[in-house]
Amino acid sequence: MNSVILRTGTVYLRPLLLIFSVFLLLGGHNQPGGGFTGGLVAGLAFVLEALAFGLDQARRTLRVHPLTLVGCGLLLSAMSAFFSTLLGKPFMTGTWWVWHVPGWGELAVGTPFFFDLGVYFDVLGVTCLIIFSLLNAGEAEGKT
Amino acid sequence: MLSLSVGIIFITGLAAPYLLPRLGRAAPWLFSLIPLGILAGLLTHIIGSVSTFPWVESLGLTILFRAEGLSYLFAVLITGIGAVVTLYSGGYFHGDSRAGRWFCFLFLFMGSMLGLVLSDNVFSLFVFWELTSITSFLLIGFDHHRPEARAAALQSLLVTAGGGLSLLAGLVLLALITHTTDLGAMVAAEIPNDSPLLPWVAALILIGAATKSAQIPFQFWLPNAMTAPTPASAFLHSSTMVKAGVFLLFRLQPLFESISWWGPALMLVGGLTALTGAWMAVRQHVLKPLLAWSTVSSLGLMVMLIGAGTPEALFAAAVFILAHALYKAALFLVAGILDHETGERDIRRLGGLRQDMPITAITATLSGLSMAGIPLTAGFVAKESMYETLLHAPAYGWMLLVCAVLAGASFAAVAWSVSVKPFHGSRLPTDRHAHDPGSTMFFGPLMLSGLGIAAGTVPSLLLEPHAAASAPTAHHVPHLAAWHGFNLPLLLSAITLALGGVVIWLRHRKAAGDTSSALNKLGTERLYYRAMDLLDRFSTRTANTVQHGLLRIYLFSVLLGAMAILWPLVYRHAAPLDNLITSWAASGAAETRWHEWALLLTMIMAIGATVHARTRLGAVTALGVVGYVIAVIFVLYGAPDLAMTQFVIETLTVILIALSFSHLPPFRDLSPLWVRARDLLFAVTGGVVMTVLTLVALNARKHESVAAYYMENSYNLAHGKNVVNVILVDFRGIDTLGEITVLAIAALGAFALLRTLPGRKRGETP
Amino acid sequence: MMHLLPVYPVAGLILWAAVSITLHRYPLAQMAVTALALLSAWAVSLILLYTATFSGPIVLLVGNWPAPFGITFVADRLSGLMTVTALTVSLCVWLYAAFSTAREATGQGFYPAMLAMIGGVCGAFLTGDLFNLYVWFEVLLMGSFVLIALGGGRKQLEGALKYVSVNLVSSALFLAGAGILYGALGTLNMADLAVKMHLQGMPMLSSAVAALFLCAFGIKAALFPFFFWLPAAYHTPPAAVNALFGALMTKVGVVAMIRVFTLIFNHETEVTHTLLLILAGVTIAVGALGAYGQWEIRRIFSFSIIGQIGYIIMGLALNTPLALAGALFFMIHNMIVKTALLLTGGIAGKLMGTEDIRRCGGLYVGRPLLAYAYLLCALSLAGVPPLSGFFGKLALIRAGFDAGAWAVTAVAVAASFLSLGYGMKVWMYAFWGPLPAGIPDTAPGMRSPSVESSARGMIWAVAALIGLMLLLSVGAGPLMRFCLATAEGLLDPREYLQAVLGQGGGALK
Amino acid sequence: MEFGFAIAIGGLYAAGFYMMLRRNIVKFILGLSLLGHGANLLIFTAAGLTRANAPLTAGGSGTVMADPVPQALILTAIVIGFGVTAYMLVLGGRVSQLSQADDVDALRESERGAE
Repeated sequence: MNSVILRTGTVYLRPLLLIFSVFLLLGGHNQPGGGFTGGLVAGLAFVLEALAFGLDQARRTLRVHPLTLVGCGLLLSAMSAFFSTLLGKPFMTGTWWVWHVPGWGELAVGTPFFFDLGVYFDVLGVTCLIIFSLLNAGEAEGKT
Repeated sequence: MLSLSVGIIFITGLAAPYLLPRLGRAAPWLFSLIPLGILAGLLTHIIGSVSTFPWVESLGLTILFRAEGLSYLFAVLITGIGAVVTLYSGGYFHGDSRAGRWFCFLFLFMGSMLGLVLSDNVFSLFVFWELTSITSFLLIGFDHHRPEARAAALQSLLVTAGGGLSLLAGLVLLALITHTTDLGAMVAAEIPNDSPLLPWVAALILIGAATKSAQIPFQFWLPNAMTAPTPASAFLHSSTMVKAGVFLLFRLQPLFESISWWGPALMLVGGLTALTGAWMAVRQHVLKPLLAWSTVSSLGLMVMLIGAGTPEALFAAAVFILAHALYKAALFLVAGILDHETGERDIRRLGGLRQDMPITAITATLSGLSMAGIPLTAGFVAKESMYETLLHAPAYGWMLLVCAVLAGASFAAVAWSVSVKPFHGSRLPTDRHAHDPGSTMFFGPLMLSGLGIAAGTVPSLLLEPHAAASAPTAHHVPHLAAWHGFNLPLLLSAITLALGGVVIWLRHRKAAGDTSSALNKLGTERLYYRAMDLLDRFSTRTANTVQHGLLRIYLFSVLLGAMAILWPLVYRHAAPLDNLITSWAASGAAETRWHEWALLLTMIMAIGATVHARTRLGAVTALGVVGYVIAVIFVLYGAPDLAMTQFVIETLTVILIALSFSHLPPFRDLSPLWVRARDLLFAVTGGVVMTVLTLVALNARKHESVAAYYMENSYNLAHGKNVVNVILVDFRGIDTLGEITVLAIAALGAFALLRTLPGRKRGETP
Repeated sequence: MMHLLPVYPVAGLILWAAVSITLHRYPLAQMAVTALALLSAWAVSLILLYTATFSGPIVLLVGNWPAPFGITFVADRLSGLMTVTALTVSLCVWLYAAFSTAREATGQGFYPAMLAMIGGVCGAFLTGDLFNLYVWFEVLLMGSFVLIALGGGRKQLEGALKYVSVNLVSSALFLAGAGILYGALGTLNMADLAVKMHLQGMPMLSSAVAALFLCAFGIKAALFPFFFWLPAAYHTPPAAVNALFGALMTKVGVVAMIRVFTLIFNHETEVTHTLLLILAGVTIAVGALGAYGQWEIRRIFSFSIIGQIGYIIMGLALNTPLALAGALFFMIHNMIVKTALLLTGGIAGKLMGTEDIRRCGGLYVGRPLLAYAYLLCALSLAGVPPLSGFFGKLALIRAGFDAGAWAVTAVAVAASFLSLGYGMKVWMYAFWGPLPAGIPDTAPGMRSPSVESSARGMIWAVAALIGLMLLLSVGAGPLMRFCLATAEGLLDPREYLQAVLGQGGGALK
Repeated sequence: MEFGFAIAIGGLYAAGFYMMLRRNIVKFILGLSLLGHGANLLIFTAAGLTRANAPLTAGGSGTVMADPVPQALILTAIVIGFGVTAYMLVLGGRVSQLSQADDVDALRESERGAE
């Protein structure tokens, strides 16, 4: 996998993919996209990096253990689902905070957004964890 | 009070292992006070005669105890002999570390037996019936370190519990016919004579009773069960458990009178059992098998009398049950004393013990007289009344009489073997120094044999009232007397004794052959072993046939099963399918645009390529193409979210496959052509089923759906314009919560799997 | 509070699973979190059962969206009872695992997977939405996939692969069925489906879709001819996992089947229920025979699960209140006793170093408590009165004869002889029998102090389960009454429909 | 068009079945994947195909839009399927590594001993 094209491509592709993923996440409620696709695309960015520059580099870029990411993402989703019960409403009732931003219109942020954010991190973590584990196992096998 | 009595016995049993070491030497005496107290309560009628305790009323299962008639008789027997056996066990297990466990099992058994005979509800009766099977299993296998004890326990359990299931089926059917589960009400219930189920009920119950009471062809387990410690044999096989079947037949006799084969069947089974038992008994030399086979014979006689079915016969049976319990329990206990004190069980090596063991000799003689049927004993009274009845029996009388006389003769011979032979004649050397046992052991048997004589002397006082109460129709009960004068039954008695004498003489003359081969001659036991063996082999073969370990055959079977179930049901709807197809071919084909045709064609080719690929990379690529085509379809039909997801996931999947199977060799053709052809045929059939199912489903399309609500409210209520996304995170958000859990756990699992690689230290993180 | 409680045994466990994933570096904390999660969910399930029994089904509209549009969670008698039982058993397994598997499997995802699996099980019991049911099935399957392969060697992974593969077929069938149902009726809410099915029906489709669900759930429930994955895989993982599977996995399929076939597909019973009855009969026979033919303790009792599933399905197929009540009672009993037996097998295996009963012996002398525990459970499993297994069997036999299903009932009676047979087979060899000669010190565990102490701890879990079993036996009357009421509610689901859909739903049935 | 899709679904299922019955472990997993595609397409088709716009409510009330529900269901199913397939791939890879074979028939170790 030590191709120069891959490396050069990755250098440019990676930030693009990450920005695209955030765009998908944020816009998902109103246009095609959402936490899943966002998370997957972000995951793809790290996968590319791992393929191009090696596992250690990708791990360093990610900073946290993918498993922690998975746990936190799931936790965030679950907590945003639980949030409404604190207000005495049924489980998972959307709670919205709406602002009117002049010149842009209505900005609504609600628990479903945080739920989607959780999905994003969960999917990102899952993708990284599986691919990293596989690459790691492959490397270990290569050494022995 | 009745429930309480049974309960106390159970509780004592459970507490026995704890109590025994704390009570010391007094324990057996104190323990035996419990059944004795209940006996006293029963005899004085302080303990009431009815007691109910609701349990599972919705199933008709109530603990309903009723101490009347036959139940009362049996309750008296069980508590009385139970007290004796408890006391005796104290001596028998003196100093044995397992004594606590023994008393536990013994009391549990006693309680179950008492519950059985007192139950007036069929299901409660069944509960206790099974409990006696289980507890007797534990008692018979008490010396589990001996293989023959284990085998005998298992055999008795399987035979009696197997019969128990037959009984259960019979009782459930009976409850179905009579609309009650109350035994008393059942017997009184009006059953239409032509009820087609009644003969089945009778047959099923007869099987249950025959297994429990060791009737032919189930007789073999009882003599084998003699490996149990002697107190258990005395209790189980003389007076209680084996009589449960007799008890049941006795109680249900009125129900089945209308069935033409019922009486003859009982007489045949009973008579055959009586003869077999008698024949086998006189061929034995070892004390307990000798007594066991004679017990089989006695049980046969009882069943035979019940089969005769007249009130007199039933009365005679009741008298015989009482008399038999008294002498047989005592003799078993005597056998136990002989075994315990001399270490010898073979009567050929016992002799002249009367000087060393005078009390035992007296006990044995008294009981032996009763068993042989010498005047002034309970055995004599019972025999007289039996002969008297059979002389006047309406059908098959003389045949039954012959059976009874022959059985009686063998009883006389057995009585001689057990109570005369070991104590008289020249003193034969024994391993241990023989002497009379302690009071705990001789007290009980002595009491029982004394009681046997007393009952025979004044039968009108001690035998008649109990036996009379048990006969279902008490209108005309023959009077019992110690002496009826010189009459035909007495002549028969004399003949019986004479025949017994002949048998003894013959036995004395000729040392009988090998007993084990005689045991085998009966065949039914071999049948049992053959059946068990067959079951073993059949079940092993089933297990191995079903679980052969080939995953693809499992999948084939599963899919085949699914298709076999689906196909006929889909096919049922396939009739109007022609119309569907033609209408679609007409309108649908015209509507379809060229790029759609191209897509479909690409997909089908890609599917073909996936199946046909020669290399892993080829197959994976082809699969990827399939996925991408589906993504394009999603784009064309208004599902951009799906399309995006499908694109990304397809890409990831291809990477994953490439990464996880890099170590494998390229594809090989592993299956022969015919297997591939078979699978292909099957797969195509399955595909056709799914196609037809899809077409049928298309035809049954909805007219309205919940989607309209989502479209309407997505933006107003959920602040989102992308309805699919709003459904995913809000309307049906909990689906998504489950879905990301699946992902998280999958990743966790993959991580855990890959972490423990061979040749790597565990716990290293990637 | 009812805004949260019906979903807590599901979402709560997932929340705690997430916490325990985050704590992946601290096995002890994971263990504690699991205990906390299970205990809280258990307490909630008790409240649910109590409320459902005394004031009717509790409905939670998740996200506050009205009934057929959002997803509903329904805690009625059936789901309440099943949730309570599942969580009770899970707590016992946790106790066992804390002493046995903990040291081997923590840090490898044991606890999160266990929580997810149990959460999925509760979700499958409590949800009132068909597609949501699919999701919970996948959650519990994924949890079980991970559990069954954890820390495994070759044997275990091979078993796991078979297990996973066959179960994935089930998922594909389920998905197809759910899609077709949505296409035909335009809704996924089970109550709404029931009403729509009743009103407009699916003229050409209903029995075919019913068959699709029958196959999908049949695979999960290990019904004939779909059960092959079970004996192939169940005995390979550690006993705690095995016991959890034995208690929960197949039962979820059965409960789903009961729910779907009493609520939605109850119109063409002469087709579907006859089919079920035949399958049940064959399942009973093959399950009992197969179990009798095995020689390892946990294999015997894993195989016997199949036979017992047959009994439960027989109750469903007979479709009368008594039969269904018997099936429910049987299922509750079976979940508890089967767990106890599999755990006992695990302890015996640990002590003897093998689970092949031909190479075991002497446990009666060496371990009387374990022996009595085993004996009680084995007898109860065989349906010997007065232990809990008898009552379900009695109800089923009565119902079978009542309905005139002679053949199946006869098979059911005969098979219970076999179940006594294999129970006693183990007893004869491993407990009463002596240590076989020529086997050099097969019982390393009998002396090793670490096995000793963990075995003592593990027996507490078994003791708790046996306590429950005895409670079930003594309290069979009230429980059977409860099961009858539940069964009547299932066969006449007006109350359920009304609770979910309001007055409109109730009036239709 | 539905008719063509019904054929495609049948083809996907048939190929899935066939591949699942192969002895090669990779083919087997590819078969499972195909089966998943078949199920997804079945849901998509059964709910009704329309060459309509994506279900975005911004377009106003007049436009015809595709049914969003099956899309949401399939999305969930795809993601779940991905998770399961990923796990299955890892598991299959490990099994074939441990058993030293890519032949499913070689995986009989766990069921020995019932003789």
